[in-house]
Amino acid sequence: MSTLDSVRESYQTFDDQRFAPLVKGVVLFTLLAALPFIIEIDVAGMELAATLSLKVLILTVIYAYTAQSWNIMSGYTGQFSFGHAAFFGIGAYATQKLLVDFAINPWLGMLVAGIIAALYGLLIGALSFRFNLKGHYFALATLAFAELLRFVVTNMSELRGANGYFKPFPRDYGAEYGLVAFQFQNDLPYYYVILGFLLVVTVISWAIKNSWVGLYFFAIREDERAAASVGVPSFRYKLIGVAVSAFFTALGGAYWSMYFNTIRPDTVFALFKNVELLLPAVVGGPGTLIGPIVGSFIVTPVSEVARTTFTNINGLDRIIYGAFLVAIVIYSPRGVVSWPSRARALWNRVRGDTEVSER
Amino acid sequence: MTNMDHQSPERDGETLLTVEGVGKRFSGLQALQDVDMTVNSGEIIGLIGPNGAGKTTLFNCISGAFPPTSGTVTLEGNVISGLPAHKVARAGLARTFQITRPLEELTVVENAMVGAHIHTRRRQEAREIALENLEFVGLSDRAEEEAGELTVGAQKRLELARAISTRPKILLLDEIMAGLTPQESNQMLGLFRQLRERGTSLLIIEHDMKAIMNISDYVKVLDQGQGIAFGKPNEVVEDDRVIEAYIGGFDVDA
Amino acid sequence: MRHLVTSVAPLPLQGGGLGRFIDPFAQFLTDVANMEPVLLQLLAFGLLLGGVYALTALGLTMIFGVMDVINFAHGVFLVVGMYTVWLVSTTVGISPFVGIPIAAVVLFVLGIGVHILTVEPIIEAPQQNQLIATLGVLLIIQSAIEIIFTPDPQQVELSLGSVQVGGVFIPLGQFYALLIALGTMLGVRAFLNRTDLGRKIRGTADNRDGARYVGINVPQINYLTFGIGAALAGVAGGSIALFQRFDPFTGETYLINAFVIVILGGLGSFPGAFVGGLIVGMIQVFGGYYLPGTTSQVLIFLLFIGTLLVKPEGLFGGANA
Amino acid sequence: MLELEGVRAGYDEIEVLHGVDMHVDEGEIVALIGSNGAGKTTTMRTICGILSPSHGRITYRGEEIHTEPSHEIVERGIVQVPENRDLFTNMTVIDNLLLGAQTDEAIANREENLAEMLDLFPRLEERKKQRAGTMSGGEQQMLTLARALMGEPDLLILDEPSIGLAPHLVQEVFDVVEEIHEQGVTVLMVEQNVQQTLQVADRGYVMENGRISMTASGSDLLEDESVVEAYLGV
Repeated sequence: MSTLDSVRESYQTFDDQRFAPLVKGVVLFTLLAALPFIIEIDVAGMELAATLSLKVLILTVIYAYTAQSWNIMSGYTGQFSFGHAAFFGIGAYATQKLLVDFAINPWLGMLVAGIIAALYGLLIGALSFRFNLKGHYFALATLAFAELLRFVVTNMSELRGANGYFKPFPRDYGAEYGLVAFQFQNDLPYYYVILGFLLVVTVISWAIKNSWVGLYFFAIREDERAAASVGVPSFRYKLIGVAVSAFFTALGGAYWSMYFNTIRPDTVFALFKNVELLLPAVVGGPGTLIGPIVGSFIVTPVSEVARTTFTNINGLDRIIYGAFLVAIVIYSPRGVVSWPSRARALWNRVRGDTEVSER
Repeated sequence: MTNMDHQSPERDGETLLTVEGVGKRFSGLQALQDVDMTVNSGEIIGLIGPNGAGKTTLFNCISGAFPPTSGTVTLEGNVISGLPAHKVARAGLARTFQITRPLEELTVVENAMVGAHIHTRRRQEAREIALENLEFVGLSDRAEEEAGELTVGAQKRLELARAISTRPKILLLDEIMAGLTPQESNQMLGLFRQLRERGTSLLIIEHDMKAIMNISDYVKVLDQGQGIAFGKPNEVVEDDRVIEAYIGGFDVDA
Repeated sequence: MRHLVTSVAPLPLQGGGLGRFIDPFAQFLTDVANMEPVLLQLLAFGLLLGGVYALTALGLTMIFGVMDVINFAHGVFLVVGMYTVWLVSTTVGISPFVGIPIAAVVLFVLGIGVHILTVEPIIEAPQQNQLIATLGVLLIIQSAIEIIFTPDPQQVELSLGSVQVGGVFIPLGQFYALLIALGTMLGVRAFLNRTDLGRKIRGTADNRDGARYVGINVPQINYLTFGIGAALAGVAGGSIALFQRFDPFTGETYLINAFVIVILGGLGSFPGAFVGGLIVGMIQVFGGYYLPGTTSQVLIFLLFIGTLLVKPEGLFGGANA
Repeated sequence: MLELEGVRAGYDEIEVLHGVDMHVDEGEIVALIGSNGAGKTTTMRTICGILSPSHGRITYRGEEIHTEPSHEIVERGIVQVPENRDLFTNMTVIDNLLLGAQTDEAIANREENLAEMLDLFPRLEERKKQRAGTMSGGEQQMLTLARALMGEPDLLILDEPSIGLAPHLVQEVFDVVEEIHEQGVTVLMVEQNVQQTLQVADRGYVMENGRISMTASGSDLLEDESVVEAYLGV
């Protein structure tokens, strides 16, 4: 037995323990919490922070968070939503509307926004599932519901039309910079807030996966008819999936509106926002807990670093990003999280182990 | 003609499932026409007929995959025709599928747990029910494998385990023995008998005639969407209409 | 009145409660009752725009019908068509009308290339993978155009002027674009109905297994269809360039509207694409006139959602060509 | 002419055929019978390249064909009437027939063959402009058969050509099959209608659980107790 095998075996023993997910979660989030400091460590005269700024880290965690939220609906129940920008935009707009026009604290506003998004999600779900939309048709319907909002908002003076909202100063709603105001004077606290969001949605995802709800979700994804034949009310559970997913996606939008200075229909409801929100989950591995997080750490920095590196040629970053998208769906249709097992299969095949199946 | 009375006095047990005048039309095609039958508690009924006779369509009408266009189905006196499949399952009727439908990326035990959650929301409890039923069908040693990786024979047993995890009063089995080796078929027959002893009624579509004739208390024969015979197995195989439906030929055709 | 047919600058809708939703429709009905001449003018604009819209959806519906792939790169294919026509007319000095067939050829080759590199390898994969792959293609081509030709809007130098017919004002650029669109649609229809290749494409769209049983080389039909679909986008883009300014990002709106038309008319249906194009064109023109800002687009999406829910097979569902 | 050796095939990871050996000689009518789920349709689909075998080989006139895509197999002269028909339901009868001709030879004789088919199946002549999907089951079955014949097959594979048909139409299908055979076409057919099939077949194979369990001449099989047994279990 090689060392590699014994390492794997002891990992397997650990993995079988009941506390294993907890330990893994703690390790992962501790690492994430330490990241802003890790990137500043000077290694042989080069520090990671030169390319990987705190801002990039924040964006990465934002998209990890939205992808984790998207995953609850699309990864778990298998209903591929291509319109999560609707929920994201609702989150951003409702929070800002309440904040700017009514001076309602963003933490409270965010919850209201989440509920509005969940209701919108229920509407989309109730209509689409009742009429049994599937595959492309469902994806296009969700996209239409998102695009619809973009044009509605653009044309509503109550929501300041195409101009959008400019984030007010804390004093405008009777607060001071800090956690209560949801505004900070530097980026580090922002990072920990979104990391906290990610922690919450990850814990909830984990709880869903480990309850009958998650099992019903997966059963629906695998085969709705088979699930129904043993008593799974798929319509109801698909609606639960949409509502929860929409709620958390909206909180992501709320965060976005508090981190950046402005929101406009063309940014938070953008056609491409729909893709950005879900992409980490598809790249990382839809339906898995770690996939959206790993996926975001692959996708977002590539896009952001390309953007900051090729500033002289406007557009080159998107060519790289586009090529990256094509490559990843062609070579890794099941997501990055399948790589370790694929690597193991390859390794075993190299060693001439015939037991391993092709998949 | 052995198209005898469904309510013949010699049948034991209470009537559990009643199919009355059930018909199903798919755009222009009359797949089922005016089918009557009953299943009593504790009975094993075989449903046979040549390809395209409408057996699976009848299963689908009973289990709520789609509503019949005419007629009613009642379970313990409650009308279940027209109810969605999950409500039929919750009323106490479970089924398996002709082409197995494992929840491929779930493990074997999780597949059975989906059925068990009909009774409990507690994961541990569902797991215990599931493991018990996997043990019953002989799959407990493969509980943690992905269902998609099982052989056909094992998938069929898994479907059985998943269905009985809902603790049904009646179980509809659609060609569950097709593709099994003779030993596997024999084991399956043993499971059917045990299920009956537990009080579960079985309605079985099967092409392995030897097996079906052997296990069934009564046999219902469908041909071209209509019931053409009902009776004890040995009576049914003597029936001219049944022989004709299977072997063909025009000379005896009506 | 030219602004009616180009996109209207987004102005926020003025407040005013429910009246703002009702008033425009009341105004419209009043105009209809009074038989205002403006209606005829709007109808003409709607027809001009709708015909071209139908053409933008044609290639998309073919690819969707034959391969069951949503091609997000379709919008940027239109843009490539626009730039091709612009390039040959401004730098080489060839007439834009000659530029349009050139655009078709360029797009045919590009389409086949894109298909072989990105779609064919994952044609059996989950649908979202094809969607993301074609989005990647969209980004690559769009950005390449941006780098080469700058993001500034371009315009084909062509002053065709306009004519008045019975009080109705018709810009000739758009009129020729409509003629090209109609001609192309009739041509494609004839191609699909009367040639062997066309019949094979229809057969493959109708029943893939059936196509394999009779011995049609399905992968070959796939890439040819993708090429032809892209070529049609080239013609559509080239025709739009005759009367409208464009930039590398113009394709987005056309893409979304093309989806609407495809679903509205029914997957793979030619008369459907035409009627769908007219409906979208009319809503945009009439909505642009009566409704403030880009509210007409809201109507289009509502119609889209309604169709998806109630009749996802579209107005001409199932009917092939 | 056609030979299957140890062919194993199935769907995804599920194997349906566990090693099928059979052959068809030039000029024969060969029947494949067996109960539902025995693997008859899978065998037919594998021969035509719709499925590819995981093990074993299929040769046609001495050349391996099991690695070829379906259109190349049709090119060689093997045409199938599939079980679920797979007609082009939104297209006209004429279009369906014309699409049946894909090889150069078949295209060259297309007009002639078309006239012949409309002559052979007068019902198709009546409905030639109608969409295939709007026709009755029997008419669709005729169309599927005619479409296959438009491909000028040397070996015609029929998968349940009489399924769901009224008795007089079943007779018509069998008449056509015999007529085609007399014109020199080799036929391999799967049928539920055992009696009728074995009466016209030179040889028959009985299939059980993904394997060939016996083979004999049609008339011998018809008298064999085990055939009755295979179907009725008595």
